[in-house]
Amino acid sequence: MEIDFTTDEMMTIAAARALGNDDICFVGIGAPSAACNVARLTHAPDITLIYESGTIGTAPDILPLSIGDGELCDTAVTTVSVPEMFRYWLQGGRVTVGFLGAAQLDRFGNINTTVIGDYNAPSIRLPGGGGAPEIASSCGEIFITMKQTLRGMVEVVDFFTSFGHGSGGTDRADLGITTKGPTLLITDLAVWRPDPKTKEFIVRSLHPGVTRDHVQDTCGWPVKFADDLGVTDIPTELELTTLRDLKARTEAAHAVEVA
Amino acid sequence: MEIDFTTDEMMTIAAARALGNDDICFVGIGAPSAACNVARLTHAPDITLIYESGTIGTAPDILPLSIGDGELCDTAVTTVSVPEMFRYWLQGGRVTVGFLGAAQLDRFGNINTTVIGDYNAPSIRLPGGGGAPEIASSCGEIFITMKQTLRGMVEVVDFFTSFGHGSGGTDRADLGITTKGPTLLITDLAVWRPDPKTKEFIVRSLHPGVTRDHVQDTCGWPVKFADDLGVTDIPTELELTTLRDLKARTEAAHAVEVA
Amino acid sequence: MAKFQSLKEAVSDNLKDGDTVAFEGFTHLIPHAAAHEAIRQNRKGLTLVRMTPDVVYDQMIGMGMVDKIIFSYAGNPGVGLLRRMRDAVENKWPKALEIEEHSHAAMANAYEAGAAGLPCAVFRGYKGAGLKDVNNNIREVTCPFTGEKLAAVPSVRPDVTFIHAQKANKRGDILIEGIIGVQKEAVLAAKRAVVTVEEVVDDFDDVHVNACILPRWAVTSVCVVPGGAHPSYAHGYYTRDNAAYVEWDKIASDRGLFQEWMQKNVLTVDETVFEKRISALKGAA
Amino acid sequence: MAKFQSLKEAVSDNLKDGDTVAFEGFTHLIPHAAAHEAIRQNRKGLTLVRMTPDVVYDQMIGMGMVDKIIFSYAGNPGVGLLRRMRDAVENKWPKALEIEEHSHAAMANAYEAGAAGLPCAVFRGYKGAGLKDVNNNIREVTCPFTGEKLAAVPSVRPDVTFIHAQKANKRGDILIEGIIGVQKEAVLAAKRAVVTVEEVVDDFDDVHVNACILPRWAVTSVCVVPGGAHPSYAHGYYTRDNAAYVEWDKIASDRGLFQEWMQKNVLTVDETVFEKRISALKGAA
Repeated sequence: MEIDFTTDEMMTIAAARALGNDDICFVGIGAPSAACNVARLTHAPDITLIYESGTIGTAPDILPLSIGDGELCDTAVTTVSVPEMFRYWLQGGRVTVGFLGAAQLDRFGNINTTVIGDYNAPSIRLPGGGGAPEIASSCGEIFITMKQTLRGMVEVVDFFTSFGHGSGGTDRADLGITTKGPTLLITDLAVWRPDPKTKEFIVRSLHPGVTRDHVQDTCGWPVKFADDLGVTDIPTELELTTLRDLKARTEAAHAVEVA
Repeated sequence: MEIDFTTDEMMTIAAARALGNDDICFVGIGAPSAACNVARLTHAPDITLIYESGTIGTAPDILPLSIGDGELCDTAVTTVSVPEMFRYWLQGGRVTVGFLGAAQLDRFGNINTTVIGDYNAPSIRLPGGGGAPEIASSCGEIFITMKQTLRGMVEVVDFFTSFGHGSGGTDRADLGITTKGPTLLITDLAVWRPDPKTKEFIVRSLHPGVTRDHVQDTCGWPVKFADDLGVTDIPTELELTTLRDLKARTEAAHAVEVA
Repeated sequence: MAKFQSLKEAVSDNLKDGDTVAFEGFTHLIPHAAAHEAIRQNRKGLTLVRMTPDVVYDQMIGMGMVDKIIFSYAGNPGVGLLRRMRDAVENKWPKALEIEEHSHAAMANAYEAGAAGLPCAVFRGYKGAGLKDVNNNIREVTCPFTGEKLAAVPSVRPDVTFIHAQKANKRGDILIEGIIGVQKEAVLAAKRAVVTVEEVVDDFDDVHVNACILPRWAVTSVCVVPGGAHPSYAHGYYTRDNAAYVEWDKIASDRGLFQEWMQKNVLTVDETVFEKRISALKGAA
Repeated sequence: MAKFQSLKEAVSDNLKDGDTVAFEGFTHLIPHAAAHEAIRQNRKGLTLVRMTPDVVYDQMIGMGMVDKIIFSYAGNPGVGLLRRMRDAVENKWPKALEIEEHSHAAMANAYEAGAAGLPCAVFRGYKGAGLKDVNNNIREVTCPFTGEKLAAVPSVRPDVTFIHAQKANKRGDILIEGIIGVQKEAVLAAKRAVVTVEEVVDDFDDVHVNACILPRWAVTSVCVVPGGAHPSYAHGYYTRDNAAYVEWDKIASDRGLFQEWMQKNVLTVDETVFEKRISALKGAA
């Protein structure tokens, strides 16, 4: 049986699969939030989701529109102050996985969400880092999700909002950072993991129907593919239904709110 | 009409009178606690009492036996963690009056509750400072209550548990401490205040029936008396009734508990 | 000691031209009504502080009230960028905007240090991050025990902080519940603090002993402004007006449209409009 | 991830000879039952940490289990001195006791820094105080913005922390209410954490959203020990046994009397005695 799905859905579901039942996951909004909640609603019911607004162990029935939506608090194990969140829970080293998105990303997992152009005279002023600088250094490892574009996946990021592997190799450890940093990149086209030595992101599997050219044409650096390049497993019916139901519940709820 | 009262009662009531309705008062156990609650139950109903266990704005019906009794929490405006208590409320500079007792006290309001004898080979190991070192430096001003004895009121304290006025004069400001430090000493025999310039405690009033010799015989330094030495007002019937009722309620409650 | 007064009086008494001011709220309980009153009173030369400046800071920047902003994430949550702030940074319209940019961790620590009466906050942060190269207020201290280099930022000490809370009791104590953000710290860090509340209740006797309560003597002014967080929300009272955030993106995209909207929805009304704005959002909170 | 187990197993699994260990509680919720199990298991060479060592630390010191104590106030609350600790410090009986002494502010900050994963705590303290002359772990850092000298102490990072709490839910999350002290920090600062609780409930659905809850993955072991705080108290369950604290002063005043009491009331019983000890103290809490 053929199942139809979008590249967006594939990205979210592939990200969900990377999360386990014992993970303590620091969640951003958008794709990371959907992925984390799909994981919770499928293979990882006991996963702990933390949003930087202070909600710990939250289990929203619909996807929040912001990291501080009321339902996150209603369904949380507890809600703490933001200073406590950043001191005890993030800096305290209790988060296993941090999920980040990026406006710009380079091959070493360095992320820019601050400015396009020069910091002091930017062509586009982006929102800034928020929690990202310390999420990137304090979480056990970092998963990144983003849609591939030439503007987004660049040779050199315009600004180091959060540090990945720097120029690769042992750059990260050399700075005294003890956490793993970016270990996974999931785009709408492929699953990438860093080379163990160089730390450059390598494509490990292409999403179904995606070609190497597809990936290269939407990426600003020369892409390396794994020798044993695979194909990402297509979404299962359970995964797809779970994601679509979640999105449908979310849309319905927000429609009611503004009705 | 003659009213009978003990020197202990006089001490507590004189201390209570020094507190005002707008004071935010950091309370220790024993005499300070009784004094603060008598103030609250007489002329200062809106006084805020803070105990270092984290209870803010507490209004116990009976006197606590420890600084962490349940009734302090039951009657508090809110109860916060101990780190928050010391960081936001004490160090944050929000406490107007800190009440301290002393095992040893010198004429400049320096207090020892750590050891008698040498720190590394003490003849008596006392409980230690607890909150006192930072209460002494962070509260707007410090009131001290203690019973006079030659062992307690000494030429030189064996250990500077908390800093009063050092060797007097501008010692305190010279250390970069911006608060007033000890501004009042109430003993079972007299009310003392520091000389504005030398910062040595001077007797301002003797409790009713107390003589200068009484005070000197129970004090280890040569006592100075104010030129306009007065007599402490005797307890009013309201003050005395309030204190005695409070103590009676306290005894009754504790008798029931262990019955 | 908390004084109950009208929002107009509270803003007039507590916010001065040139002040450093925080209107804090972390998605939840954002003090929109207070900020709109500040706009009506036309304060100038402000330094705005907030972890997550959003729509209401976009409005103040667009109105030319702001010289400088200290922040860690400037976005329209769930929608996108702040177009008035972008216009100020990229095109100096209506005037240039100085920015002092931090991470969330730094800002949260800076408020915490402010509440704690300290001159600076010390934490582990900014490792490998570019902000420390463009912000001279990100420095280092060395742990005197391990030699580890830790990050330091100045504490945040606003002249005045505005927050919105659910309840005051009759004495003026303030109750904040749900996503409490950095509001307690923002109040305690400030010289003066103005709190708008949904309602006044007799007492807090039925409230949890460890709930987030600010005693009346930690607050300068209390103003009753039902709906005062709209289009943000007040847990237990009304939900977030997501449509308004989406709509803002369109309004803010055009200078003229922005000015018209401000004229109609802020300058020529008063804080009583907020109660009407939330009428359709009640109950689901 | 929290494992429900017997107190005997939890102590055996988590407390080793030579460990740095905190049995925390600030007058309220002192984990007496857990400490008594540690005494029965005869752990040696411990470094004890606590802001307010009281009766139960007096007992461990008197039993010769303790090499060093890190503390800020060592007294029998409301009664007086700790006579076994005095005997160790003044007379080295049953053995010498090394002390690292701080102020409450320093200890509270040190736990906070431990929970925050920092190597040291920075605060304004010890000004003019004598402890900094006798404790090499009190040092200074300089604020890189104002030049102010601030106090620094090493963070507290116990190998294991024991606390007593009111409730666990079936998943193993922990609820602490009332005077919460430094218990959250002591647990988060430690490598391992054992929590004794009064009872296990289905869920915390009726608990305030901002209550002090430790998620199950922040705790190693949960043991159900009703009365496990006695003679301390558990808010909502039973009151403080003030008479027991007064009685302790007499028991601890004599080495022989102390040893007899320990034999009879600790060494030859188990944790089930605690439920009986609180039977007369219930209800009034």
